[in-house]
Amino acid sequence: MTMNKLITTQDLMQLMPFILMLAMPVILLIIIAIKRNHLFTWLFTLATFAAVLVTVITNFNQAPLNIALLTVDKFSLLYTGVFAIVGLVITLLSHDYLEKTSDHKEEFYLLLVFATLGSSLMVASNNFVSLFLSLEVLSVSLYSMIAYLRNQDRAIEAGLKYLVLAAMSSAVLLFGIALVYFETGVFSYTLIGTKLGQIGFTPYMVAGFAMIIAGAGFKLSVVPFHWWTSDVYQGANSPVTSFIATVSKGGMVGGMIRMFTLINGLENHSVVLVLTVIAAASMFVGNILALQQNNLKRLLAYSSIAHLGYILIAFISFGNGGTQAATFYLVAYFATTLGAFGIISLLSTPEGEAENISFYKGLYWRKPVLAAFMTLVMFSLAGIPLTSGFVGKFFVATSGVKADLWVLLFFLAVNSVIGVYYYLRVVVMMFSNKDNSPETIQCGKGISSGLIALVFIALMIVYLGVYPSGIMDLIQKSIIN
Amino acid sequence: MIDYLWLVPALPFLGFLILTFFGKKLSKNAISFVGAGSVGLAALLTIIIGIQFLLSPPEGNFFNQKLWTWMSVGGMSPSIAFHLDALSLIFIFVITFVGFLIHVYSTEYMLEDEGFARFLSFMNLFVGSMLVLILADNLALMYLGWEGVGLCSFLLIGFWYKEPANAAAARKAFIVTRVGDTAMALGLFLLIVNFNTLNIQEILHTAPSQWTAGNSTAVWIAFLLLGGAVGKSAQLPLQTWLPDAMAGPSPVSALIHAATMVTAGVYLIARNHVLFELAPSAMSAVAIIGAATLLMAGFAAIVQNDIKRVLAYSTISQIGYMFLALGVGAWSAGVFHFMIHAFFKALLFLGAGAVIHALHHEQNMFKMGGLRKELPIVFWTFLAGSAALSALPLISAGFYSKDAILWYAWSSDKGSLILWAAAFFGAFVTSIYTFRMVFLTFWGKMKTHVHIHLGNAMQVPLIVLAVLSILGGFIETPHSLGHITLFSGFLNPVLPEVQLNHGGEFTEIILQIVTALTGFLGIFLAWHFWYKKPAMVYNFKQTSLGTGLYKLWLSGWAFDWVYDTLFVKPFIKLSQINKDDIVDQLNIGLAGLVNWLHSLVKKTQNGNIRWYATGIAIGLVITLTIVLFL
Amino acid sequence: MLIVFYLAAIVAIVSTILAVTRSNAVHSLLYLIVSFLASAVVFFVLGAHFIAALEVIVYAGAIMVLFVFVIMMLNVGSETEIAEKKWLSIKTWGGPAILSLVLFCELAYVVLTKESLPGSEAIVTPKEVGISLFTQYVLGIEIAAVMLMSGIVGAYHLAQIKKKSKHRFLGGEE
Amino acid sequence: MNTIPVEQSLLLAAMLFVIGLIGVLSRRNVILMLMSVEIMLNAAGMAFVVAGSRWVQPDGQVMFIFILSMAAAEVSVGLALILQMFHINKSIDTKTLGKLHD
Repeated sequence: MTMNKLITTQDLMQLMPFILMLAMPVILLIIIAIKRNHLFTWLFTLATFAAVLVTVITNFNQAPLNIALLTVDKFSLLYTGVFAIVGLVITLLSHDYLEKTSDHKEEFYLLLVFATLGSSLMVASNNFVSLFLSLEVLSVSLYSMIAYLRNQDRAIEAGLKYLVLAAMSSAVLLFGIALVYFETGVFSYTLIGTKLGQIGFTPYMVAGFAMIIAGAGFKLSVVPFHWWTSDVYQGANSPVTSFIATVSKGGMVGGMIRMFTLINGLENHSVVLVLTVIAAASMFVGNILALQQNNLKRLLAYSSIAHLGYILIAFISFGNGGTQAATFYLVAYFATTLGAFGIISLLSTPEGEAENISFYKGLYWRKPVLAAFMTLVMFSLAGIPLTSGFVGKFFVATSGVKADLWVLLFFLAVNSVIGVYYYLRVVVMMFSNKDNSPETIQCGKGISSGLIALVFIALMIVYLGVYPSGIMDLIQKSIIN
Repeated sequence: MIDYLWLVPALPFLGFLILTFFGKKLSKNAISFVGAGSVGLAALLTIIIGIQFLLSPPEGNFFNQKLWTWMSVGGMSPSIAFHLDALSLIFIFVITFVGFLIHVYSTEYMLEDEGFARFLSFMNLFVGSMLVLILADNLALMYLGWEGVGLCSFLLIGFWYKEPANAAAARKAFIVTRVGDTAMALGLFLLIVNFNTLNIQEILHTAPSQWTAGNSTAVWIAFLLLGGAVGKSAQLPLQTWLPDAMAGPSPVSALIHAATMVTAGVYLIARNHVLFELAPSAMSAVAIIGAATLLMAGFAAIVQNDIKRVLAYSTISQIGYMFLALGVGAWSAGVFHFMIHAFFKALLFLGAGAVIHALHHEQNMFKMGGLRKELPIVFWTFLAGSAALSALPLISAGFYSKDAILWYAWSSDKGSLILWAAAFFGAFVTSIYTFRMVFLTFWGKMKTHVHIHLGNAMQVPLIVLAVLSILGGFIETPHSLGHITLFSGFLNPVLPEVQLNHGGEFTEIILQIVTALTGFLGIFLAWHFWYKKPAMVYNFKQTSLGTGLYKLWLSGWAFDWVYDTLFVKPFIKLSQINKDDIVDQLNIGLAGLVNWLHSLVKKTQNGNIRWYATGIAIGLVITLTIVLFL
Repeated sequence: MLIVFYLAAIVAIVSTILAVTRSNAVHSLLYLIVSFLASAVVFFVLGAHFIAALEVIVYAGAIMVLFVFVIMMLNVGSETEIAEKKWLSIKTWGGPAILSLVLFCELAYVVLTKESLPGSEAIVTPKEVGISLFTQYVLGIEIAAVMLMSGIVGAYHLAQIKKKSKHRFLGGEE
Repeated sequence: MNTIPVEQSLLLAAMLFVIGLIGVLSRRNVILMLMSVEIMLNAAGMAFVVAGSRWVQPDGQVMFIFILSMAAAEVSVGLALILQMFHINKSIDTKTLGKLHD
């Protein structure tokens, strides 16, 4: 264990994306303590994410940095960059939303940056200790974010549900790590991988992995650890929900990819079997739950369960381009989900969230542009060609084919059909009769910041669907060896 | 000029974008101009490219244009690339040219509709997607077009979405074809696995060296692709969506559900003919499906009251002919019939649309009649189309294309007497229902007043299509009539010639004469029963046999009912929650199963945090059990 | 030492069981503190002296006091206790207990697959822990600091109780 | 000094873990639910200390310290939430946490 080398200036430069996400909120915290100003805080947060993005880009071609707990390589920088972009979009969406709903708005941005930092660190973790710690940074920030509108009982309810269940899952995850540590005596993935090569998959190891999968499965909201998803999605405000659906899950997927790559955890058939069962169950349960759902946020929650199931297929077909496919699917799914929740938060009013599906009846006649965006989003979720969702599914299917996961692929096909049904239901609803649509509902006048974010998202969905090679090349480059 | 091939699909897409984003701001004239003009330009370009292709064929008789690599993963890199050969040239010619005429027609037909711009933008999107489907040089791009046309079909069937029935029909179409699409997607994946490439030409070149005829993988793939074709082309057993799809505006029925999209299945099989030749059982299946479908749909067409439903069943039946041709290895005959069918069926739908338009959305033929004098141009062009549909000898293009199919159903090495008999009998039925339609609509007493005078934009396309329906057949004639083989000769580099087994020129002539006579017999019967003595039909309908047959055929051989019994009824006994009507039972049945599961699983999301925690704990125990003991 | 361990273990298990079964919240809390103290003894016996001290100071001392504080503040007296008493019948805890038992059996199976290992007598001193913490795991400290800070920010924001709220969403019904 | 068999210490940790689980699954009072989660976390921490003593490493103890700080952060947010919940519902019964459901 001679990893306790001093951190050099060069190292600090490479850690800059993370340092920024740590330091900027601290500065902001002091400023807030002196004087609250929503607009300033908002701009400052935008600047933070922009700065993170810039440092990610400038650091991208550096040689990987391996220090005690973190590995800053292309893989983690790619994820960090994507999270920063998502953070930017969510910040854009949050301004209008918070302006109309909350009294204290400034802390939200602190928590948002902290949570993003947690997710980014999770992907950079090369070690169970930092994995756990960054996971908790994410979780603790999320508890407060979910319950941020603390005067609503549903926000509090969602926050408490998430807190209790997440803490319980953390305990399970910790116990799993403890079992692995008990058997190997190390925390570092690479060393565990080496040790695993010597001792094989002993009961300690597989039980440890199973508990880690259970703990991670909670964050990913895959069946049977999915229970919180819909309630929390519904109870939390839309910008937060979009964060849970994207960055929070993305961090865990990235972290798991790094962990399983370095440990070679997928060489054991029972671990693969567990993941297969989870993937299949997630696809079916998620889609079936979404089928007759009349609350759009819950519908998206259930569909996210199914989508994570698709990602797991790619995850299982690891060496066959699976990690790339999973990463691509994630990015594609981010774009789509952000779009959906962006529209919901733009349409929400202080009186309530635009979550009931009947609200969208005849939306085309009231808000043609938003309805068009929503149609695009639903098509992408349904996996219709020329959208990011299709290409993502294509990559997942290709990797599955190469890994001979025929049963899972068959389930994927069946579930795609089920999915089409309820996504189209939303589309049909939006284009339905002009006359029985609810009265016109106000949303931001002129060009609001949220609308800019939506245009960007729409362009991303189409870009990823038409020319995915650009992103895919980047993903190929940043694969972990 | 051929280097501008990419413009052919790009132009309609451009039109789509312009109409989508600026549709609200443009005047109606400008919308018409953009909507029809984009397709018109594409048609013009196609014709120029076609002429160039004919005069100086490119090397290897095909032209490949690669635009950019779409995506690349694990050694597989499908690109946005177009492959032009004789087969795709014929298809894109029909799509752009007939599509252009239908667009022109729509600019008048849909002018007063509030969704005029939306309509034309969807139509443009459809044409673009269809062209991508045809021109794609790899399976991924083809699948993209395949899904794209399905989507447009969905959007356009449900164009008048305010009627719940239309939205339901749209969804039915989408979901039923999706069943076929799933099969096709699996077939494509099998192809990818076996050849490790997506390029269609590469696959077609490698396949014969890799497999011998009857190889089980080849058979699997061929059957799965057939599944996709059957769904898209509304053949047995997935034909149920097409009659309902008539809920869309008539130009949609003409373009998508008659001329182009529904023949995508024919294209798929013709394009992959190498694979089908390696799978004789799949070939026979194609022929049998075709024969069965053409008969089934023919009888169903006889009793329909709605003019568009007659045409819908007739389309199913005619595509059955194309499948029959493909199934007996008469590739070019199938494609030939596709082209001629596109002309006359588009014509008939547009004619029917004109009638419906003039009678203010009246679709029931028994409420029409006597329109001969009121709508002379519609009448004469409709008559030309009907002649082609019922294959009147010598003077109609339909005769030459259908005759070829009948002849090959007999004489090909895969043909047989039974297949010929089915096709022959089908031709007889065809002429009955065609002229039943003509007599009911244009003869007799006038029952509904004509409201609207038709303009040029609607009449000129009818005339052009009528001319093509008459003269289009002379590029390919049988031995007895000059033996012109321009069409099959042109297709020869792509599609092999049919292998003849039995029958000589003499038999051919005999068969032709027999067929021609039965065609006239059919017309006579139609005249007799529905013009001269309608009481006979009415009386027959009152008998129990008549009522039974009427009901059976009216419901399209009760396929919805069969699906109901096979899939739905057992389920009802299980769940006892399904109390719905007869229509749509397939969808409701499958959806009901899933919905039942939904109501079951839904109970688990009861909002109780203790229950959730228990769920996680159970999950943990299951996970541990699997890793430790399995 | 072995006897101390067994004693502490028995005290820990019994007091934990009592902690999760008592209907009076304050009683539960006190049993839990006993359980943590017993755990501290176990840690001491295992040679983790530093952790034993932290367990007493932070867990039993600080965190549990927070609980006491909140219970006192909310003052949810006898009503809750009676409700809880009614609630805690065998029907309620029977299922969870069986489930937990199965889980325990599986964990025990895992633990017992290994042939018995000799425990080490070596004591890991606070100094070693400190060195490790501030060299190898120094980044971990930073991350933990972020975690605590976001916890504080969140707790500060959430614990504020505002009498009148301008915008209040309608209920959470669907 | 008799050495303590490590499996037995690990079994103790597992025992405490599942007792905590019983608490989470059966308590109705949110505060007690949170307490039971603390038991589970403590048990997981104990497992780390046991493993650390097996390998004679400080790492297990370091991990315990991190778990401790995590528990503190968690409890502070959790109790703040419970205060709000009490303020809104006038109850800390999980039964009142049932407004969000299908």
